[in-house]
Amino acid sequence: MSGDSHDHDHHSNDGAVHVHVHDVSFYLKVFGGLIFLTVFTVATSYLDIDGLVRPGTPHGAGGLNFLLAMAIATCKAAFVCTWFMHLKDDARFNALFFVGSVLFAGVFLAYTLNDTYYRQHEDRYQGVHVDPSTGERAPGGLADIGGSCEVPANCVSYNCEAGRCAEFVVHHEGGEGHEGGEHGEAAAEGHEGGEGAEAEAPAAEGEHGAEAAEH
Amino acid sequence: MATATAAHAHEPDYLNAKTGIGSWIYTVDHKRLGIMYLASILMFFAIGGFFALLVRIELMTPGETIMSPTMYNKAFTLHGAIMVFLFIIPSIPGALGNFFLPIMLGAKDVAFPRLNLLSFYIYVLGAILAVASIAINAVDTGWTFYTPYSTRTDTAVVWVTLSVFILGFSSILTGVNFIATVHKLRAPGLHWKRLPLFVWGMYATSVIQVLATPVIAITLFILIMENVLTLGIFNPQLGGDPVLFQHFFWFYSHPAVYIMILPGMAIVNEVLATFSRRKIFGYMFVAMSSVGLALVGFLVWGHHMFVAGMSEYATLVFSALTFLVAIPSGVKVFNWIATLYKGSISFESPMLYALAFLVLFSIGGLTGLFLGTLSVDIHLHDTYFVVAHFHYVMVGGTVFGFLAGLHYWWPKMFGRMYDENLARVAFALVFIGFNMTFFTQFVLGSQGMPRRYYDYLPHFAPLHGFSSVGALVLGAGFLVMAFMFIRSLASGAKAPPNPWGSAGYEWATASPPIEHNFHGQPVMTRGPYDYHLATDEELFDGFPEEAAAKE
Amino acid sequence: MSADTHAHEGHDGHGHHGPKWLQHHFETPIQQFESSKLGMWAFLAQEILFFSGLFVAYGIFRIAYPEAFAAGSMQLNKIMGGANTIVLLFSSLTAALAVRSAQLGKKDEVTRYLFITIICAFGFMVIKYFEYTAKFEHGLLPGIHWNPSHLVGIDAPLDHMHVFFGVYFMLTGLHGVHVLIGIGILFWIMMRNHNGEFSKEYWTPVDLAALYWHLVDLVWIYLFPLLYLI
Amino acid sequence: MENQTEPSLQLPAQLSTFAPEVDWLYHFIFWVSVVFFVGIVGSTLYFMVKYRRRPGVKSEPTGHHNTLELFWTFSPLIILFMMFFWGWQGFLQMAEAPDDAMIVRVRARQWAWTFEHPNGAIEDNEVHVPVDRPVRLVMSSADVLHSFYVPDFRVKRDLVPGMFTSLWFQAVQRDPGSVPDDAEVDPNRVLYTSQVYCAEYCGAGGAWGPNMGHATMYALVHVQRDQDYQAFLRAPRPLPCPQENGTCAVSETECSPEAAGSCLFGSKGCTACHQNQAGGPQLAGPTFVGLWGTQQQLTSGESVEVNEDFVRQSIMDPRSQVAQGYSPVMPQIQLTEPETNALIAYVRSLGTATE
Repeated sequence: MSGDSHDHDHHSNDGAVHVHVHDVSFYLKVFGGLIFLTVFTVATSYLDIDGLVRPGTPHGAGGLNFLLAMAIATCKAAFVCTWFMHLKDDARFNALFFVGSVLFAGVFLAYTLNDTYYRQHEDRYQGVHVDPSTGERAPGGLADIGGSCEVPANCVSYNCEAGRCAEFVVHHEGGEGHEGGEHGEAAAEGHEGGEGAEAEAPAAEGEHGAEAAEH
Repeated sequence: MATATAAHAHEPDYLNAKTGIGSWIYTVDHKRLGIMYLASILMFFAIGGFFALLVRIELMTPGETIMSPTMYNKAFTLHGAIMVFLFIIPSIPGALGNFFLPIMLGAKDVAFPRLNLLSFYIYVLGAILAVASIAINAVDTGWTFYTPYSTRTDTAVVWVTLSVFILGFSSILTGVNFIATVHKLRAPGLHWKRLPLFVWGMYATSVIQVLATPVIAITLFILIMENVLTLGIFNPQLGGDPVLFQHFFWFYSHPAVYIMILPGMAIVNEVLATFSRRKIFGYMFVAMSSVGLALVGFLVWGHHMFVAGMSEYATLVFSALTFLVAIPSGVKVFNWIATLYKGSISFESPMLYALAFLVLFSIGGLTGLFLGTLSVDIHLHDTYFVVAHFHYVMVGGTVFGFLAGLHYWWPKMFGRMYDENLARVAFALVFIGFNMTFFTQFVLGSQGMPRRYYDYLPHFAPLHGFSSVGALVLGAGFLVMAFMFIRSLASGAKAPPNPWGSAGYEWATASPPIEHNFHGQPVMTRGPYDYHLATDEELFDGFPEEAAAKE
Repeated sequence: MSADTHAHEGHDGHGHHGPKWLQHHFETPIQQFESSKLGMWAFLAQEILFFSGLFVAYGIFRIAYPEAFAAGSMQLNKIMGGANTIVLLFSSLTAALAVRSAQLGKKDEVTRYLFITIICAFGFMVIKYFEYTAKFEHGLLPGIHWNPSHLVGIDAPLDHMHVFFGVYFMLTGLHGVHVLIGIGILFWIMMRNHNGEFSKEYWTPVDLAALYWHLVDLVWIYLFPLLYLI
Repeated sequence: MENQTEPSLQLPAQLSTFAPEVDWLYHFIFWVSVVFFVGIVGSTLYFMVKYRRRPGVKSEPTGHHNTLELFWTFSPLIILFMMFFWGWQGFLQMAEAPDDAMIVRVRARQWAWTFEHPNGAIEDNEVHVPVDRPVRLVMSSADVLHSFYVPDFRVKRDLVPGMFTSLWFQAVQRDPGSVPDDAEVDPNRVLYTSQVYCAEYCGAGGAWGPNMGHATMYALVHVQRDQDYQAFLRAPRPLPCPQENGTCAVSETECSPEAAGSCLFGSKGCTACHQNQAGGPQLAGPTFVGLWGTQQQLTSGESVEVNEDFVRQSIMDPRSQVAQGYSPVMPQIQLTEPETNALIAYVRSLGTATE
């Protein structure tokens, strides 16, 4: 450590700033590479890699398209950092600090996932949205969307308990008039009081139960 | 040194170099900014302390004592939020760091003086918002703003979180500034192994400020948007995850604990070295333990959430890493004790605070072991045990460290001595009052008294009463201290450049320092704790009677 | 230390001998340059962590609700997103070229490149505007405003799809704010350059502004695939 | 309550199977801390006296001692690892409920607890559990975070809206309070009663009132012999009645529905949002004083008369009819038919009393 009282990389002793200047063509090449990678990543996104490997996975819901896209993005980011931002020629510490910040962001994501992803792994009652034995949906959650179970204007049959539209009009024309009627109906369906509602819940929540079990 | 200073007696100090209000408002002088920070944080310390007293008085007797439950919730929230965001976090870096970091580096100023000024005004803006929010219904969420309570309450959550969001940028900019300063503005001869430990501590703090604070900014921004636009990220009613908020919050707020404590430790290094006339034992270990704490501090936030419904895997990792924090903390304490060994120890008030720090921080640290241990934490979590633990670290640690620094550097900052006897009376009151208040709370917590309770069951009454009396003693101690300092400003004896006989670099300049700190560029030829290399004139500048005795 | 503290006293302690852009507390231009760069990189590091919160939110909810996120992503316009990516990459190129010209002391070239960068930034915001208005019209909004009237590729909205749009609007909105701030900074630097404040010896502010702009680009490089492509 | 437990100087009574282990580890850490603390403070004091400043005596230059440094850097790791490991083991035990654990469903809201037993029996702010049997609580919150905390059992777990959380415990006999196994079955016999706290801050009411919010979100765990508990589940549950000392309790003498309703009004947590005192401050929900028989404007634009049907509907399905000017925030509350009737009677008595 001796002798590094200033950790500047002294390029010369005159105290003035000296840098290596790249050619314009160099920057154009980097840009060309970035454009190529952009086109390439858009092209691969039309490819249903998830579906090919594990048939039935909705396009984009698996992990492989995601990994490929992230790998390409990381390449592009590396191009920008190294050459456009001159990290290659810059002081080492700057690169270290910047990369360090990305690592900390990674720690942030990894540790948080370590919680949210594994919540119900040890105990099936822990952290689930649907009670695995009764099928009851956890109160205080999505079921209460909007507070008063407001029916979206274009929904024909709204399930208040699930906070979800059971039957949906994609191109509706002025369904506001129905709102009052639908509302009452849905409410009556959703809240027949205590045990009744619970007994009914498993059927309505079957899909969710399955979804929860999958995790 | 005395002669050198005399030769330049014609040069005005930083307080007199320029005059007029404008010279303060637009100043880019790190020392003046330090003073402005000091005045602000002391004001907020007083306000935060006022709310603390309200809380303790309410809890003095069971049932309603002086206020309603809603008022009480607002009082403890404001106490926490003001103390954390407006006092502790900016206290040492903003006030003492700004003032002394460049001087200790032999620099004329911080790397970005205008950014420093901007950072101060961002702080002021955030502070004004926070205070204004008290007028518009205040806030009753606790300083942690946990969702979904913070998305449901009708208090001014948006205002207060916006204020904390803004304050965060002040903290970030200070951190950026200090990092660049420490790297690039060190005087010739001041290599990393000679860096004063205060600078090491501030450096580690700055790294956390830069890397952790933006996360609280984005967290609170999402929270504000959750309130204003509704997003469904934290709000469970919209499919969000309230526990996710806790991860976000503690990703900042745990490292923030080190933003608070590291500067306190940093000051204790300086004070212990000066008053035992000895270089800190294991200098490099102490310096590295600061950096180590800063980095490990990022990996343990989940220990605030052991009962929050986290996955078992996450609890495992977080608990294991939490114990690692004990290592660098222990290294510091052991090295401090070893520093006293074969020293020449005197007991002026800064040293009393530093020694009290040693004792109180040890209690704070050791009780942390209980809380890091999973099964024991289940019982102690969210009880008064936690309250006592973090007050031992934050008050017994940071505030005592801050007070040590304030007493230590007061003559340098203002060029005036204070009444040492009065300072010791204040110290005694603060030390006794603090322990009465908070040691009691360890007992309350282990018996199962939960936090943030307006009322309590009858069998907790004696301990709560005792704790409240302690808080009054603590408050009285601070009043005596305030009186002592104000009197020093008004009529204190003129301070010599080096009243404590320290070998630290900052004592080589005049008291108060001249506008550009030193005459020309200083060159460091010895470390800041090399008492055996320092000349007698340097060291006994402030103790003429001792110098005479030696002759 | 004592004697040496004042070793350099012989120099005039205050009056500076350096050029006028050298601030009084720096000894040499390289010290000032490297301090500025380090400061800027530290600032960029905090930007990374500032955005990290939203990326983490994205990651958590994407893994929790993969179908909803895939369906949400399907509602976005890949062509517009791709066009914006290219616009932003191009602006990054011109920003880098502006720095190069600054290093060579070519004042007019710097102004020209910065101007193109700013035009591209505006172009980005215009495309973003059209995207946003389309989303507003279709009711693809976060939280309680969620009221989809037009969906691509699916018959009915899924649970938690509005969470995707919550994250989408936060990420792109915050990025957009950064673009707007970037426009301001680039414009300011362009005017300073126009006034002849920079030279072959002193071009640090151009470099710093470009660094900031590249970061805006970097964030978008990740936003584009995360939101539009998968 | 004469059977209520009280804490000792350090730590409360040990009344679950977890408690002895947790306490053992607590005391282990405690004594380790005491040793370290005495060492730290002792050596500090010793050095302070021995090396106090004396004229003519200089400090000695600081040396290096890397072995010493490495020793005190790494040797504490052993003790720390032991603490971590035992803590982790204890935690795992608490995390994994036995498969045969009896499930009690816990519902929390601001600021009341409701417990549902396996047979559907409901209790408010108190719960009877059998001794020596594992009990698993499956918990949920309707509004904000709460935390179920029984110091005597050393258990605590947050309740998070939108998801379920779970904890389990097995209560054990308490020495003086034990009852012979062959004693006559009595559904009302309680071995001891432990305090339940809400440990996660959950706010306070909009005003002064009987309900202080978070700080009074108490509940009681009544531990019974298994046979007594089974009998308790089967026993008919009379409504609580006001007692002479101002509290409410289930007693031999029956009372009017209005009186029972006034008790339920408190125990079900209605006081959090509904004012039942004339001249009291406005809370989050409509004030009941003088409400009965009036016309009420709803958010849907309709106007209805406040009568038995309307009140019943509002209790059973709170969000179906929301009065103008109020938010649809009232949670659904588990009630039996007699309880509902008693509450309606109470609301009616409030409404007509001051008119």
